[in-house]
Order: sequence, then structure tokens, then C-alpha cells
Amino acid sequence: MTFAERMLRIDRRIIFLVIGLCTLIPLLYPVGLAIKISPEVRSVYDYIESLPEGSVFLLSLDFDPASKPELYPQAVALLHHAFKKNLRVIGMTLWLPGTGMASEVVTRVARVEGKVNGKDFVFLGWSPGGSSVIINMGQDLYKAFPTDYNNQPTKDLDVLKDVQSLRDVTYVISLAAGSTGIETWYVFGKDKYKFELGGGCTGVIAPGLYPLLRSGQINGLIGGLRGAAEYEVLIGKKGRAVAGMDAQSATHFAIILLVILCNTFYLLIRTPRDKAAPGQH
Amino acid sequence: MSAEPKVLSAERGSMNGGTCHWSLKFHCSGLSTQYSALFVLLLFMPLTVHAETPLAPPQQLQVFDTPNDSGGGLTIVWAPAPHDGPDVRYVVMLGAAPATADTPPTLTGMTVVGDFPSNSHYVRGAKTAWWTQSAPTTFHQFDIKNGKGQRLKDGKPYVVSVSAMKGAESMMAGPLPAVPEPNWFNWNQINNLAIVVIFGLVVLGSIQAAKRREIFLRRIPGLDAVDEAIGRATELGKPILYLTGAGDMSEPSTVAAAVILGRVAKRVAAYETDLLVPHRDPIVMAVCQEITKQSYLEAGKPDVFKEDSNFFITTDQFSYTAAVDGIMLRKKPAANFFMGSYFAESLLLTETGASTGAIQIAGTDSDHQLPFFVTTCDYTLIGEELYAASAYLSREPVQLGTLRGQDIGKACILCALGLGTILATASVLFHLDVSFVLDLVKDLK
Amino acid sequence: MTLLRRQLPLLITFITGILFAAQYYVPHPSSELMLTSVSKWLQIIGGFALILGVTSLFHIHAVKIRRKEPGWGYSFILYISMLGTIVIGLWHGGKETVDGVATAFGWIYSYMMVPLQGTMFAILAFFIASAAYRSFRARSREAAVLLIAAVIVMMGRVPLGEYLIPVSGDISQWILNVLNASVRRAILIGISLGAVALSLKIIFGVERAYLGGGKE
Amino acid sequence: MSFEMIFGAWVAAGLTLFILTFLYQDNPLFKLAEHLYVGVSVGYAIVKTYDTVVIRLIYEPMVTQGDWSLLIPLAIGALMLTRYVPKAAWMSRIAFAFVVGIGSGLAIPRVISSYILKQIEDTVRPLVSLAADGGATFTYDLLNPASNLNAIVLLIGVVSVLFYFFFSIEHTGPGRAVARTGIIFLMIAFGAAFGYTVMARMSLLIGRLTDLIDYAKPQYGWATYWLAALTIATLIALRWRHKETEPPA
Repeated sequence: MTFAERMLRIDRRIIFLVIGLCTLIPLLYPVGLAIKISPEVRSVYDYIESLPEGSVFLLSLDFDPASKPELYPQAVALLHHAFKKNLRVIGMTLWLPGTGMASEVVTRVARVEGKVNGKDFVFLGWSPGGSSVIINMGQDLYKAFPTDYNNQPTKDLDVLKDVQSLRDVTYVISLAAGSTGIETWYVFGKDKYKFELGGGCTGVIAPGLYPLLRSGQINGLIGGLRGAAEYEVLIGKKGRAVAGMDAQSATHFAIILLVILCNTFYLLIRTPRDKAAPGQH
Repeated sequence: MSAEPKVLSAERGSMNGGTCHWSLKFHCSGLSTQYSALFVLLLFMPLTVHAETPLAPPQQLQVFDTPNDSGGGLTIVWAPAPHDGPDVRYVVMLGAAPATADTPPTLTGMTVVGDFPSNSHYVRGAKTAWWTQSAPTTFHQFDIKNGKGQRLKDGKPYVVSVSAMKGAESMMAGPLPAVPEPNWFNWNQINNLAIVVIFGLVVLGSIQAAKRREIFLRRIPGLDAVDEAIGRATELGKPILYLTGAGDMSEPSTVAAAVILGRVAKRVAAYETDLLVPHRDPIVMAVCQEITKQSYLEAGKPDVFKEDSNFFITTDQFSYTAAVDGIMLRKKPAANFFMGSYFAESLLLTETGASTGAIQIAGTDSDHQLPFFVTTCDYTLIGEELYAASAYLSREPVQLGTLRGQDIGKACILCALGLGTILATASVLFHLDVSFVLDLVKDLK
Repeated sequence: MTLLRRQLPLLITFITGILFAAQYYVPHPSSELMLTSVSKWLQIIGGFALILGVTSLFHIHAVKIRRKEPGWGYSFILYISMLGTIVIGLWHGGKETVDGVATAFGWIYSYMMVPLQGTMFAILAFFIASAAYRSFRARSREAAVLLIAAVIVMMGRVPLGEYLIPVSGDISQWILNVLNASVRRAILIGISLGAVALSLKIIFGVERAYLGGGKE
Repeated sequence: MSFEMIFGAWVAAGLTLFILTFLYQDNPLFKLAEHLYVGVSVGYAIVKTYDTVVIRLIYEPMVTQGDWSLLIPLAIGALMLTRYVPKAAWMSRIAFAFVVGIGSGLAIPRVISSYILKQIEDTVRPLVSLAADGGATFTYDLLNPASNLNAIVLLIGVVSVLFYFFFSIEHTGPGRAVARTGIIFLMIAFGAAFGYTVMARMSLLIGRLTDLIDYAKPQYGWATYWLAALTIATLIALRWRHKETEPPA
């Protein structure tokens, strides 16, 4: 067996090791490769930048743990930005399985930024009904969420002062992993209660949301881990997503390199007999 | 048409004996958003007819129940006017009809449900087919639908008015009454039904034809390999693994996978090789047990049939995958079949199978998973080939005829694509309206 | 009796098939109601079917344990984890959280189901690489085309690729939006003809293999 | 941090590592995680089925709202269980017939609507566009999916791939060329979809690894480190024992 043949039949566990290391090392020691900022992510950032202090910002974390890798870093970056701008932050979710995780991320980032629950931010939790929750919130926020996630009556909270319904919210962002999310917020919320709406989503559903962006139904879109990385760059707080993008670049190039290598070896050993052999189809 | 629309045209006179053509002048500018309150106010203002302005009330106004819907909708159509343009607006108002028929409808309590520039909202823009349009395509059309805080009750009479507004000026037609009702047939979808009927006849016809004469079938490499794979498993004394996918019994691809299982099982029975069929859906499992049993019977080997060859693991996607991967690693089947519909688990299954050196044959209609099957399996039945497989394996006239029917269907679609493109291009080049043909192949709701 | 055995299932398929095909064309709320209630019915029937599935699972592993087949200990673990989950789940009424506090059932979900599921899913990252290495070989023209398209799109998706070959982002967008869309469309059309033909045959009783009856 | 969170982190990190050992080879740790996973998932499905089907779909509507029409699906479901009684086993076919019949009926018009008519509608496009002056023009911007050039490419793709799926005619002569074009289109699409998916799959691994990195923190008692050491030690021990017991080749 020649060297090329041996390389073509390389134990696939070596490939696994390469991929594992290409992911792990950049996560532990991020390089921070330059990331091109796309206009759709920038417009979310610019809008939050333009908001005056004390504006009401609602973040709806509409995803479950399965989509955590992509949407959690987006939530972290957005929350950091909102708290830095001293916005009044309302967190909530339309996805029951994501409630615990959503509550965790909001309180954690708030603690890092030195914000006080009830005064600077509130996490409302989950309420049954999907789209009708949005309608209820549009009519009366205190009827939709009489208490927050910690069972505090919402009426008494400082952060919700002068907020009666969704009409008093300036900016809403839905981080969505599926169909209950950005579209729902647009159809049942923005259309009627006239707040500005932005979105964040997993890479898989992003192509389907671009029409909404083009028609101006949402003012910006953060797509997948890539979008989260761009946002981290914008707020100057390189975190998991940027490190993740390094890992992405590393693994992609590892795979491309592997493909090039295997083709080189393949061409080296290719005999005329093989040339005549048909491909799979 | 399913329900004759209840039409009351403004031209034919409305309830109070004449159309209300009002021209109003107002001098306050900040009121433009508060139409409903405004119009109540205006009722008490002196009305003057404005002659020199070209603004005219909407002509030939019709209000009727929206046809082909599930109720809760009213449609309003009216003729285009010479003044239509970006600076003239149409305002549609809706209110409850008066309790008795003799009372003339008033504008009190009416709310604005539509407000748009007068060069928009045409019949041709509405998503309906030409055969269901209730007015010429140049007419204006506005649909009042349920939702957005609006609730129309079926069977309850309403009144609707339309005003043309230019700056502070306004001309109104109506109000006209109409009753929203649900309908029993959606005529927009008659083309869909026609396709079902025609395609059904084509398939049944070609099945009849196939019973009379032989039908040619091109080679499908993956299916030639089925025998080879079973033969190899027998030689090695190793089992055969057959998966029916993630779908339940109501999905055609699962049914196709189950039918192919029958053909494969028959050959497996003849060779007396072991067959393993792990399942994710209990109903599919039960059906496949029946099918396998029947195949062993037909092969004359009912004694080697094992009820346990079809077994259930779990409904959960990834624990099922983990378990099947475990089976592949421990029992080392010589051939793996992946038929039916798949999701992300496809690559987890086929890569593990490839590492054990099994011959792998896949067939799926899940287009998003095809790349992974094509790259990791020895043979892949792409999309429709899955449905062709049972015909190929059985060579029964019924199956062959169906395939022939599908080919005729594809030929018709190719013709429709070609003809449609030519017509669409011609419509741009020569400014023709070709919707009378193109609507036939549109998916209208 | 045999007539009943053979013809009754076919008759039921025919009636339900025609009824639910026709449902699509009827916009009336009652047709919508029929659809929603029958989807509930199917869920109920699916619940009964789960009994079949669990019986099969129990049986397979009971045999393993009884015969002390190699690895029968794992079957035992499977039993315990299944029964444990059922008991805890029913104790908490099938709720992962009560008043915002996670229950033991919720704990099983978050600390067992989610990581197990996530890790099985993540193994794809390794497999996609090894699959690429094994099969992206320019064996033929088709294979070469496949490999080039894959490499271009991979380049176009990450910062480093866009940095090295700036045009790769645009090319991959074009491939995905135009070429990929056209193929998907053709595949979908083909599949749907096959699916409609199969469904028609089932309704009219021409295809009856799914009943296991064969040519009875 | 509460005890159940720390304990949870240990369990989650351990199970994650056990599943990952599958990449090395089949081993008792993976088998343990696999069987645990199957058991938990079946248990979870049973609990959820009990909650949604028995309580919400059967008990509540029947007892509290008196919706006795639900006896029909109950009866059909019960028919499925006749499989355990050999004499009455044929009755289970009635249940299959019901499920398959509904599925087939539902499929036909919906498939035609969204996969045939909708796809044709989107493919049939004019090959020239209307210019600003009312005349015709040809747009060839490749990046705009709606340009005329792309409309032509799209049409060629759809037609050639569809032609590849003809079964009852031989792919010879000009037909062969069309079918070959179709195959090339298929391969480009598969390659592109493969390449596109790589990113999403890598995100999943990144997600798992960030969790493991989190669990390696002191507040979780360095769970990842301890468990990784344990896992690797077990694998080495197993390998060693395997060598001992295996007769020399």
C-alpha cells in the first residue's frame, strides 16, 4: 500500500480529532478574526444606539435549549447593549421549554452590568396562548402578566412605570427558533401597536425571514451564530460568538483542507482503470 | 358560483331612495386620523355640493359577502374614476346595519376599516382567479376580513360606505348593506380539483394500458443493487437492516417505504437471511409486521418469519438514532436500507453504517437530506425514484402503469412550464393580459 | 366474514380518503372543525399505538434479560430509567415547571434529555467532516461538480473564506438561491406526482400492500 | 448555586462525554448513555402522551364537556390492540385503513397546491422585464434571484432535472444530454446544500463544547475535568482488558 493509499484510508478518528481540536482551541483561545458587519445586523445596533436613556426595550426569547448555541450569544450581546444604554429592559418568552434558560440569561447579564431586578429590568416569564399573549399585552400588559417570573406583582415594579401596554414599548426584538417568533410579533404586535420590531434567528430559518426584512416589516435581522458574532464586534465585547466564528473558520478550513488533501492523494493513485469507472450516478 | 353574492349597487339606488353624494369642505387639518368621530361631526355640518372639483363619489359600488371564504368577510368593489391618483384616497367605513329594514343606515357608529391611495387595491391585484372575479379587473376591490381587532359575525347584516377624499374634500357612496356568510366551495381551487381528477384518470388509464402491454422502464442503479446486497448478507451470514424513516403512516413516503419493505422481505425470506427493522412509529411497526409476515408467506417460508424482526425503539429522534447506531456497531449488518423520510439523523445513521462496511441503499423524498445520502451511501434513490422503486422491484402492471402515469404528468408539467414562460414573455413584449391561461396553473386560496 | 375482513378496510380507506381530500375545497367552518377534530382523533389513536410500541420494547428487552444475553445489564438500565421517568413524570403531572420552579421531571429534561439530545446532534459535526473526506473525491465529472459546489459554499459562509476569496460569498448566495432552488423545485414536483399517484391508488384500493393483505 | 444545579451539571457533563466516546469506538460508557437515553425518552413520551392524550384529549373533553364523539377514536385505537388476539387480529387493519385513508386524502390536494401549482407558478416567469420607458429589457444581475438571466437558469434547471426523473423512456440521444444536465444540476445543488449545512452542524458542536467549558468552572466543582479523566481512564482500562482477553491473532 502506497502512502497515498494509506492516507485515503486514514482512520476517521483522526479526522474527528482534528475537528474536535479545531473547535475547542479557538473557543479557549479566541483569535478574533475580522468579521464583516452585515447591514441587517448594523441596523439593529444603530436603532438601539439611537434610543434615549430610559426607553422601554422588550426582548422576547422565543427559543428552546436546542437552539441555544446560536441564539443564546445573541441574547447576551443584545442585553449587554441594552443595559449599557440604560434602557428599561423587559424579558419574556413565548416558548415554554425555554423559560428557565431565558430567565437565567437575563438575570445573569443584568448582574454583570450591575442592574437591579424590578428597577432596571424585569423578566416576565411565559404565559400560555402564543400569539394571543401578544394581543393581550397590546391591550393591557398587567392582564397578560399579572406577576413576573419571580411572582412579584408587575403593577408595583419601577421598571414598568408608565408602561400600560405594548404601545408604550419602543423597541421589540424577538429571538426566534421557529414560526412562533418574529412573524408572530409582526402580525399580532407591530402591525397594530406601532412599536419598532427587530429580529434574531437561527441560521436555518434566516433565509425565510429575509423577505420580511426587505419589505421593512422588521428593521434588522441577526442571523445565526454569525449574526451574534457581528453584534459582539459592534458592542466591542467579543464573547462566545466571536470565538465560535473562529472555530467555524477553523473547522471549515480543516474540512476544505481535508478535501483538497484527499483529492491530491486520489489523483496520485488514480489508474486508467479507475478513470473509466463511473461515479455514483 | 357557490353563493350568489347579495349585491346592492349604488347605481340602482340605496335604501334611503338615493345615493348620498356629499362633498364636504373642511378647514381643520389635524383631524385626518380621527375619521369616525369626524364623520359623526360632519353629519351636523352644512353640506354643499362642489361642482368645479373633479372629485366624484365612487361609482357602481357593490358590497357583498366575500365569495369562497370561511365567513367573516365582506368584499367591496367599485369602478375606477378619472381622479384616481396618489393624492386622492379612498376611505372604507363599516358599521352595523340598523335593526329594522325601514330605518335608513346612518354614519353614526361606523368605523374606518380601510384608507389607501386611490391608485391601489384593484380587482386584478386581489389573489383570485379570473373565473371568480366579481367585477372587471380595472375596478377597485377592498376586502374586509376578520382579524386586527375586526370581528365580522356571520349572518349579521352590516353596512359599508366608500368615500373618495382629496385633501379636505370628500365624496361618499353608500352605505350599502351586506351579510357575511361562510361558503361551501372554494371556486378558486377548482384548478386543483381538475388536476386531481385528470391525473387520477391518467394513472388509472395507464394502469389499464399496462395490463395489456409491456411498459419499458429505465435502469435505476440503486435497485439493481438490492439483490446484490441481500446476496452478500446471506454469504456473510450477517443480518440486513431496514429503516422506514421518521414519518408516520399518513405520509406517502412511509407507505412507499413499507411497500418496498414487502418486496425486500420476500427476497430476504427466500435466502433465509436475518432481517432487522427498528421503528420510531408504533403504527408503522404494526403495519410492517403484517407486510413482512405476508412476504414470508408468499415466499413459502412462514416458518422462518420472526415477529420480533420489526421492533419499536422510541419516538424520540436522537435516542432512536443512538440505538440504531448501536445496532449497526454490534450486529454489523451487511446491508443497510434507508427508505422513507428523514431529518438530521440521516448522516448519523449512514456514516456509522459506512464505518461498519455495510452496503448502503437509501431512498428518500426528504430533499434536504439527499446530499448526505448521496455522499455516504452506495446507492441513493432520489425523490420520485423512491416511488418508482416498488414498481421496479415487482414489475407488476399496476405499479408500472402508475409510473407511466407519473411520466405523463411530468410531460404535462413540462408543457405547462414551456407554454407559461412563452406567454408570460409575450405579455411583457406585447402588453397582453395572459392571466386567463396563467391563472390555471396558479395556487390560489 | 372473509368479505368483511377484506372489503371493510378498503371501504374505510375509500370513504375517509375522499372525505378528507374534499375537505380541502370546502372553506366552510364546519369543514375546518372536521379537520381539527380528526387530528385530535389521530392523536388519540397514536396514543393507543404507543401501547403497541412499548409492548414491543418491553418484550425485546425482557427476552434479553431472561436469556441473560450479552449486554442484558443495559436492558435493565433501560427499564429503570424508563420507569423512573414515568413515575417522576406522573408524580409531577407531566409538568417540567410548577410556578416557575423546575420539578424533578424538569430536571430530568434539562440535565438528561437536553444534553443527550444535543450531543447526539453535535456528533454530526464530526460525521459531516469524515463524510466529506471519504466522498468528496473527483471520481467522475459529477463528483467533481458536487465537490466544487460544496467547497465554494463552505468558503462563502465563514469570515476567513470571505477574506481570502471575497467573491465566494456572492457565488454561494447565487448557487443557493438559484441553482439549488431550481433543483429543489424539480425534485418537489416529481415527488408530489409520486405521492399523489400513491395516495390515489390507496384510496381506490389499487394499492393495498400497506394492509399486509397482499393479494388476498 | 443550588445542589440540583451542580448535580445536574455533573450528570449533563458526564452524559455528554459518554456519548462522545462513541466517536472512538463502541464501549460500555456509550452503551450506558444510549440505553439510559432510550429509557428516558420512552418514559418522557409516555408521560407526555398521558398528559396530552389521556388527560387533555380524552378525559377533560369527555367528562367535563361531555364530548362523547371521542368514543369513536377510542374504539378505533382499541381495535389496534386486537393484534394481540390472533382470532381478531384482522380488526386492527380497520385502524390502519382509517389512518392511511385520512393521510392519503389530506395529502392529495395539499401536495398539488404547494408542491405542484405553487412551484409551477414560481417557475413561470417572463424572460424579459418591463423597462421604465414601457419597452422590454433583459436583466442579467446574477445576484438578484428575480432577474431574467436567473429566470432562464432556473427554468433550465427545473426542466432538466424533471426530465431526469422520466422512468419510462430511455435516456438516449438528445434526451441523454438533457438528463446529464439534470444530473449536473442535482450534484451542484447537493454539494451546495452539504456545504451550507456544515456551518449549522459546527454550531451544534460549539454549543456542546461551550457547555462543557462552563461545567469545567470551579463553581461546578471542575465537573468536566474530573469526568473527562474518568472517561479516558475507563477507555484505557477497557482497551487494556480487551487486549488481555483477546487471543493473539
